[in-house]
Amino acid sequence: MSDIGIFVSVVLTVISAATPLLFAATGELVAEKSGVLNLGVEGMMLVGAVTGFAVTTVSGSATLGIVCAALAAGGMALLFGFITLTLLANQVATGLALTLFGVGLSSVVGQSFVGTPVDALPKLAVPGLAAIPVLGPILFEHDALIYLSVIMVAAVAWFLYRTRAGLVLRAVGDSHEAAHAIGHPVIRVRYLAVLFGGAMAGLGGAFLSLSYTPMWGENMTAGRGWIALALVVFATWRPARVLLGAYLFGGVTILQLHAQGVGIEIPSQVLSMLPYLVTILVLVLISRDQAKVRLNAPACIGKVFHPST
Amino acid sequence: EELKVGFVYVGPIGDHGWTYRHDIGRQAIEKALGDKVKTSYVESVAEGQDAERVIRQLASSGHKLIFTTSFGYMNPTMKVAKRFPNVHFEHATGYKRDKNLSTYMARFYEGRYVAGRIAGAMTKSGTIGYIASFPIPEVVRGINAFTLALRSVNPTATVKVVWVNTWYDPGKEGDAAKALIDQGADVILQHTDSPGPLQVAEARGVWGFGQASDMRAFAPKAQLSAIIDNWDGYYVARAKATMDGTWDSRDTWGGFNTGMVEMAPYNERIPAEIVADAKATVAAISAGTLHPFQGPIKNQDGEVVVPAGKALDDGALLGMDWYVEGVQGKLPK
Amino acid sequence: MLLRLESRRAPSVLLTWLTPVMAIAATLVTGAIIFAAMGHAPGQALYTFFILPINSGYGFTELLVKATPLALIALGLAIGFRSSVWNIGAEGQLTLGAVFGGGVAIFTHGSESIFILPLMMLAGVVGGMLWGAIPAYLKTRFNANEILVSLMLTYVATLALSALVHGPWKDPGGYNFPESVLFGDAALLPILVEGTRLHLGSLIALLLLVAGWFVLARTLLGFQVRVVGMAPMAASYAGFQQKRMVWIALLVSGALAGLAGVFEIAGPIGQLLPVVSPGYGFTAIIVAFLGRLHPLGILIAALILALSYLGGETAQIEMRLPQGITGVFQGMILFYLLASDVLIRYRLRLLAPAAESRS
Amino acid sequence: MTETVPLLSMRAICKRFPGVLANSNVNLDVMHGSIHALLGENGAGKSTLVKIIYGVLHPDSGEMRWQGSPARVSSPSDARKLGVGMVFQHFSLFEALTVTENIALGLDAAPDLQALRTRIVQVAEDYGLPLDPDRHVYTLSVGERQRIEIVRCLLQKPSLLIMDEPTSVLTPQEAEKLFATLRRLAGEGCAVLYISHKLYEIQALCDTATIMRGGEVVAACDPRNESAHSLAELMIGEELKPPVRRESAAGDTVRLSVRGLNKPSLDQFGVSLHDVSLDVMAGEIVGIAGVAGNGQSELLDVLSGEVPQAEADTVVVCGTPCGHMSAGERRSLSMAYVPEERLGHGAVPDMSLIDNLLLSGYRTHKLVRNGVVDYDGARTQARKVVDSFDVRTPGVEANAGSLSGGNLQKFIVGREVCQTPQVLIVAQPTWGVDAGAAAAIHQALIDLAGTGTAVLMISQDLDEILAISDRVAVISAGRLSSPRPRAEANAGELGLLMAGKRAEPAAAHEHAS
Ligand SMILES: Nc1ncnc2c1ncn2[C@@H]1O[C@H](COP(=O)(O)OP(=O)(O)OP(=O)(O)O)[C@@H](O)[C@H]1O
Ligand SMILES: Nc1ncnc2c1ncn2[C@@H]1O[C@H](COP(=O)(O)OP(=O)(O)OP(=O)(O)O)[C@@H](O)[C@H]1O
Ligand SMILES: [Mg+2]
Ligand SMILES: [Mg+2]
Repeated sequence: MSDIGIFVSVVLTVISAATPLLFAATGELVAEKSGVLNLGVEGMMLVGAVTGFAVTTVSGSATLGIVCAALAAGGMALLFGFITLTLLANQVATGLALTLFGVGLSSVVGQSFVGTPVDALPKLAVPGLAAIPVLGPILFEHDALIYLSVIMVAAVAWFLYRTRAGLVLRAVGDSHEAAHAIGHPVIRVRYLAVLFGGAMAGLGGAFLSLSYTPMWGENMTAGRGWIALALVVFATWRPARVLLGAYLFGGVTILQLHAQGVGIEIPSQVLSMLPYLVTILVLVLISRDQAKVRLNAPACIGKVFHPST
Repeated sequence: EELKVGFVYVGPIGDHGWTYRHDIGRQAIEKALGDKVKTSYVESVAEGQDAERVIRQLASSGHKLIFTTSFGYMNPTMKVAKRFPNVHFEHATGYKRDKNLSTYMARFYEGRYVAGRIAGAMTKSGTIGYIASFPIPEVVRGINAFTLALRSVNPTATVKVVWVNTWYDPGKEGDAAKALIDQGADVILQHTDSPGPLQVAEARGVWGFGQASDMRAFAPKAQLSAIIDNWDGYYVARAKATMDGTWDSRDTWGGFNTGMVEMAPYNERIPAEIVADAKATVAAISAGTLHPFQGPIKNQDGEVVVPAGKALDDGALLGMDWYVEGVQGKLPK
Repeated sequence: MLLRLESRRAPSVLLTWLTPVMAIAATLVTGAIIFAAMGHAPGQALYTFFILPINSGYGFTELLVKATPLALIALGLAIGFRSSVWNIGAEGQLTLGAVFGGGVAIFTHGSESIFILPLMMLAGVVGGMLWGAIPAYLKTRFNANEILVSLMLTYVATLALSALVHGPWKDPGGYNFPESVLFGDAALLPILVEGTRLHLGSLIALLLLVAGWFVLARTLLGFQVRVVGMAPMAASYAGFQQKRMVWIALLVSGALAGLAGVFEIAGPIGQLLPVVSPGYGFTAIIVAFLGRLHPLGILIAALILALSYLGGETAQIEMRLPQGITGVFQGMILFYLLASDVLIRYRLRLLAPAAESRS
Repeated sequence: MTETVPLLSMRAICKRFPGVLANSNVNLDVMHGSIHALLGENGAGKSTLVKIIYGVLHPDSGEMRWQGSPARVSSPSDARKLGVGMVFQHFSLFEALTVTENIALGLDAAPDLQALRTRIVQVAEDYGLPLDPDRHVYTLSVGERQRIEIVRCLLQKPSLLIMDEPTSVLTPQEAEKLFATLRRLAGEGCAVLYISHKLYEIQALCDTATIMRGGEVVAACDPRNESAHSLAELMIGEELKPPVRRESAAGDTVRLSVRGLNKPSLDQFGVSLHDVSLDVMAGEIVGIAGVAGNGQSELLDVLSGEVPQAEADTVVVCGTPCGHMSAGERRSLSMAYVPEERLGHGAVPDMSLIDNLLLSGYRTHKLVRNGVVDYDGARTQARKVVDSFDVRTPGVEANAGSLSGGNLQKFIVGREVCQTPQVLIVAQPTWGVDAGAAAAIHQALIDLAGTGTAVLMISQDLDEILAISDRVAVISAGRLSSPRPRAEANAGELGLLMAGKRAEPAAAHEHAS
C-alpha cells in the first residue's frame, strides 16, 4: 500500500474505533449536562448491541435494527430514570447495577444469535465528493451510523448552546432548585436527557454489532462504556471535545497496534497502556483552567432533586 | 444412577470461541449418553478466588467428573481434587496431575502448521499478520509452528505479531487486523476468540483463518480454513470411562490423530494442489511421519536451536518462550 | 391516581431497618414470578439462590471470603464518597496492592520468616496508596478530575500486573505459564476455620470496619470528612483543608483496596495471577452506596452482594440458569434495595387526579 | 375595570409542610397600583404565601382570584401569563450561565438572545440597575445578582410584582432608586407585593400592610400611620426590646490590626484590596459599611484566614502576626468569625446543631481529645447557645437547615459569642432576620464588646452600622476609608461613600433610623 493509502486506512480505522465511544459519550454528556450521572452506559450499550443485531437478523432491516437498538437502550435508561429520578435512588449505585443488569439481559437475549453473521451496514459514498483523493474516503465514504455519530455531536452542540431547550437543560444541570423555582420541569427535562443518553448508548452498541464487527458476542463492548464515561469528564462536558477525545483515544489505540506491527521494542502491555496514559496527560493539561472547567461542569451532577410543592 | 458432570468455564458461552467450543463438548456428552448423564456448568468463573469455590461446589453437589477449562484453574483444581478423592477432575491446558486429576490439551499447533503451509502458498506480499492474545507458551507455540510451515513453503515470508492483551474484544481484534493489513499483511491468523479479525479480512479482501470454530459464516470469501477445537470425543470418552469405572489419571495431548484438532473445509478458491498439500500435511502429522517442530530450527538470531534430525519434545513445547526465525519483533518477556 | 413523595421531617429510623426487608420481600416475589414463568418451581429456585449457597458451614465461610474484599474496599470508598472525592479506581489500587504484596512474597520465596506476611500487607497498603496518590496529586496540583484519572489508572495497573506475571514474575518451574510461584506458608494468611478458606483477612476486615465506624462517627477526622463532603465552604470556614481531605480520602481508600488485594493473593488465591480480581473495585462502589456509606451498612451490603454472586453460581449448577439470568436477577435485587431507600426520607402519597388538578 | 375589584385576592389559603402549618386560612387582597407590604417574623409564612401566588408551591386548600375571577396557577409560567412577576428571597440564578441566559430562562416567550441583550441593557439603564449582560453569574457580586432578578421581572412588564426581601443587599441609594422604580410602576397601575424586615422601608414605600404571625394573618394597617416600633410589635405580638446601648468601652489595647494590606484580585472580576489598614481596640465595635462587590468578601477572606496571605504581619490578632494562618489556626488566637452566608458557610445545613457547634467551637471548648470528639460536651455547649440566645428549635439534634433564617443566625452568632473571643469578626449579622431577632443579635454584640472583645462588623445595612458601632469606616472599590466616631457619621454621607462617590450634595436621603 502507498503511504497515502496507509494514512487513509489508518484514519478510517481510527474513525470506526472512535464511533461507538462517540455515540455513547455524546449521549452521556447530555444526561450529565442535565445533572444526571448514569454509570450504566456499558449495560445500555450491550442491550443496544444485542437488540440491533437481533432485530436486523430477524427482520432483515438494519434500519429497524438501529431504531430498535436505540429504543431498547432507551428503555434501560427509562428504568434508570424511574429509579433515580422518580424514586430518588443514588445515581452512582443505580448506574452500576444497571450495568450488571444490562450485561445479563443482553447475554440472555443474545444466546441464540451467537455465531450468526449479519451483513455489515453498507457504505454510503457521497456522490462526487467521495472521489476526492484522500479526503474523499476519509470524509465521504462511510456507513450511515458514522455520519450520524458526527452529526449528533454537532446537533448536540447546537442544541445545548443555540436553542432554548438546550439552555433549559443546562440550567437544570446547573441548579435544579433555581430551575424549579422559575418554573422549569426539572424531572421531565432529566428524563428526556437520560432517555437520549440511553438511546445514544444504544446506537453505539448497534454500531458495534452491525458495523464495527457485525456479529453478536456476549460482552462485546469490552469496557467501551467505561471509556465513554471517562471521555465525558475528559471533554469537560463539551461536545466538540468529546469528538476530540474519542478520536484521540481511538487514535492512540490504533497507533499502538501499528507500533507493534512495525516492531517497536516496547512491551506490548506498556504500549497498551498508552491510550490511558495519554488521556490522563491531556486531561492534566486541559484542567488547569479551573474557571473553564467550572463553567462547563454541571454543578448538580449526581444530586437528588425532590421538589416540594 | 445418572452421572453428574460439571464444567467450569472461564468465559461466557456466548464468546463464540474457547468456552463456546467446550460447551459444545458438554452437549456432546448429553447427546451421546442421554439420560444416563446430567451436566452442569458455571460460566465466566474468574480465575482468582472464585474458581476454587465453584469447583468445590460442583464436587460437593454430587458431580463425579469435573472439567475445568482454563489454565488459571490449575491450582484450585489441584486443591479441590485432594479434598475429593472420589471425584474425577480434568484440567485443560495445565501440567499438574494427581490420582484423580487428569490433564488434557489439544495440539492446536498442528493445525497452525497446516495453516502455515496454506498461507505460505497463498501470500503474495510475503507478510503474514498474526493477532496474538497473551504471551503464553500455547500462543508462542502456535506462532512458531505457523512460521516454520510458512517458511517451509515460502522461505522469505515473515510473520508480524500484534499482541492485543485480551482473549476477547471483537473490536480491538479487528483493529489489530486492520493495522496488520495496512502494514502489508495479506493473510491474517489469529489466536484470539472472536470472528472480528476474520470479518476484517473479508472486508479488506485478504485471507484469514477461523479460530476454534468454523467461522466461514462470518467470512465466506476470506476464510481459508479454520483450526477447530473439538472436545466432543474426549469428553464423551472420559464420561463413559467414569461410568464404567475405567477412568484413570493421565495426560492427554491430542492432535489431528485424536480428532481434538480439525481443519475446517478448505476454501474453494484455494488451488487444488495447495489443498492437496494441506490434506497431505494433516495426514502426515496424524500418522506421525511429520513433526511440525522437526529440526533444523533456527531462532530469531539465526542460531540453530534444534539440529536437523531432531524434533522438539513435548516438554520443550510445553514451556516454549522463544520465537523461531521469520517472526518479526521481540517476544515480550 | 398519582404517586407523590412527601418529605418527612426527619428520616424514619424504623424504615431504615425495614426498607431492606421490604426490598428483599419484593425481590422474592418478583423472583418467584420470573422463575415460575421460566418453568422452575419458584420456592425451589429461591431456595437455591439464597439459602443453598450458605446452608452449610463451608458455604457460610465462603460468603465471608467473598464479602471480605468488597467490604474492605467499600469502607475506604465510603470515606472518599462522604467527602465528595470520587475514587472509582479501587480496582486498580487493589491490583497494585496485589503487585506490591505479591512482589514481597515472590522475592522472599523460600524464607519462613514470620515477618513476610506483615511485610506483604504493608507493601500492599503502600502499593494501593501509591496508586491512590496519583489522582490525589493530579487533583490537588492540576485540578485533574479524579474520576477519570483513577479509572484510567485501573487499566494501567491491570496491564502492569499482566506484564509482570507474563514476564519476570512467572514461576521459573512453571513452563512459562503466566502464574507466579505458589506462595510459601509464611506468605499465606492463617486459616481461621480448618477445612475452609476463611482467612485472617476477613477478621482484619471486620476490625477495620469497626475502626472505620469509630473514625467516622467519633473522631475529628470523621467529622471533617462529613463537613467537607456536605458543605465545602463551611469546611474552609472551620479551617479544614479540602486538599488535605482529597489526599486522605484517596490514600485511605487506596490503602484499603491495596490491603484487599494482598488478602486475595495471600488468602484464597495463594499466588499472583494475571488478573486477581473479578471487578471487586467496581462492585464495592455499589456496596458502599447500598450500605449508605456507613460501615455497618457496608458490612450488610457486602454480604448481600456476595450472596448474590454465590447464589448465581448455585443457580447455574443446580438449575442450569444461564449466567445472564443471574445478572438480571442481581440487577433487580439492587434496584429494589436502592429504590426502597426513598421511603426512609419520604412518605408515599397517593393523590386522586382531582386533588392534583385543583392545586 | 373598577378599582374596587382587587387585582389579586387569596381566600382561605392553607399550606401545610410536614410538621408546620405554614399558611393557615390566609386572606389577602392586593389592589391595582398599590404597594402592599407583607410583614412578619422569620417563619411567619410570607415566602410560602408568595410562592403559592407564583405557582412554585401549591396550596392544600383555598382559592385564588385574579381580577375577580378564579385563577389556576399550577406553575410559575401560569403566573407569568397572568402578569405576575417575582423576585425570590433566595436567588434563582444559574452560576454557569450568563446574565442574558439567566434572564431568558425566566421569560416564557424569550426573544432571541441578541435582541434580549439589547433590551436588558435598555431596561437596566432605564431603571438605573447597571448590568453587563455577558458576564457569567458566578463572577457577580450578590448585589449584581439581585439586579438580574429585578431586571428579569421588569422585562415581563408585570401587573403584579412580588419582591421577597429585595433590598437586603442594596445600598440606601440603590434602595432609593428601586423605590422610585416601584413607585413609578405603581403609578403605571402595577401592584407591588413587598416583603421586607426593614420597617422604615415599609413606611417610606408602602400604602398597605398585611401582617402575618405563625402562618396566619393577624393584622392589617396603613404603615404610614405607624411607627417602626409599633409595626415591630404588631409582628412579634409582644413588646420589642430595642438594644440597650452602653457607653463606648473602647480600651487602648489593639486586638486586631491590619496593616498595609494589598491583595490583587485572583480573577478579572474580583476586587483588589488596596492598602487596607485598620485597628480595632479591645471593647469597641468598629463597623465597616460597604456594598457587596466592593471588596468586603475579599477583606473577610483575608481577615478570617480562609484565604491566607504570604506575609504574616498583614494581619495581627492579639499581638500575634497571623496573616499566613488558616482559619482554624486563627481561632486558636482567640478570634471568632461569623460569615455572611449562613447556610453552607457558617453552618452545615444537613448537620445537627451539635455538629455545627463543633464546626467552629471544638478548639475553644476543647471538645476533641486525642482526635476523638466529645459529643456530650458539644451537646452541652450547643444547649447553652440555644438557651442563652433564645434559638427556637425543637432541640439541638435538629439540623441547622431546618431552622428559620433568623434562628439559625442567632445560633451562629451565639456560637461565636459563647467562645468569648478576644476578637470577633461578623459579616451581615442580621441579613433577612426579623426585627426581634435582629435586636437580640445586636444586643449580644454590644454585650460582648462590653466584656472587652474587639468586634469588627461588616454590613451594608447602614442603620445597623449606625445603631451599634463605636467607629465607622466605609469600604469601596477595595479601599477602606479611615474610621471615624459614630457621632460624626451620617447616613446620607456614608451611603454615598459606599456607592463610591465623594460627598456630593446628596439627594436628600430620608429614613428613620
Ligand atoms: N419547603 C418547605 N418544607 C418544609 N417546611 C417549610 C418549607 N418551606 C417553608 N417551610 C416552613 O414553613 C414556615 C413558613 O416559612 P416561610 O418561608 O413562608 O417564612 P417567611 O415568613 O418567609 O420567613 P422569612 O422572614 O424568614 O423569610 C416555616 O416554619 C418553615 O419552616
Ligand atoms: N426543602 C425543605 N425541606 C425542609 N425545610 C425547608 C425546605 N426548604 C425550606 N425549608 C425551611 O423553611 C424555612 C424557611 O425557608 P426560607 O428559605 O424562606 O428561609 P428563611 O427562614 O426565610 O431564612 P432566610 O432568612 O435565610 O431567608 C426554613 O426553616 C427552612 O429550613
Ligand atoms: Mg421568606
Ligand atoms: Mg428570611
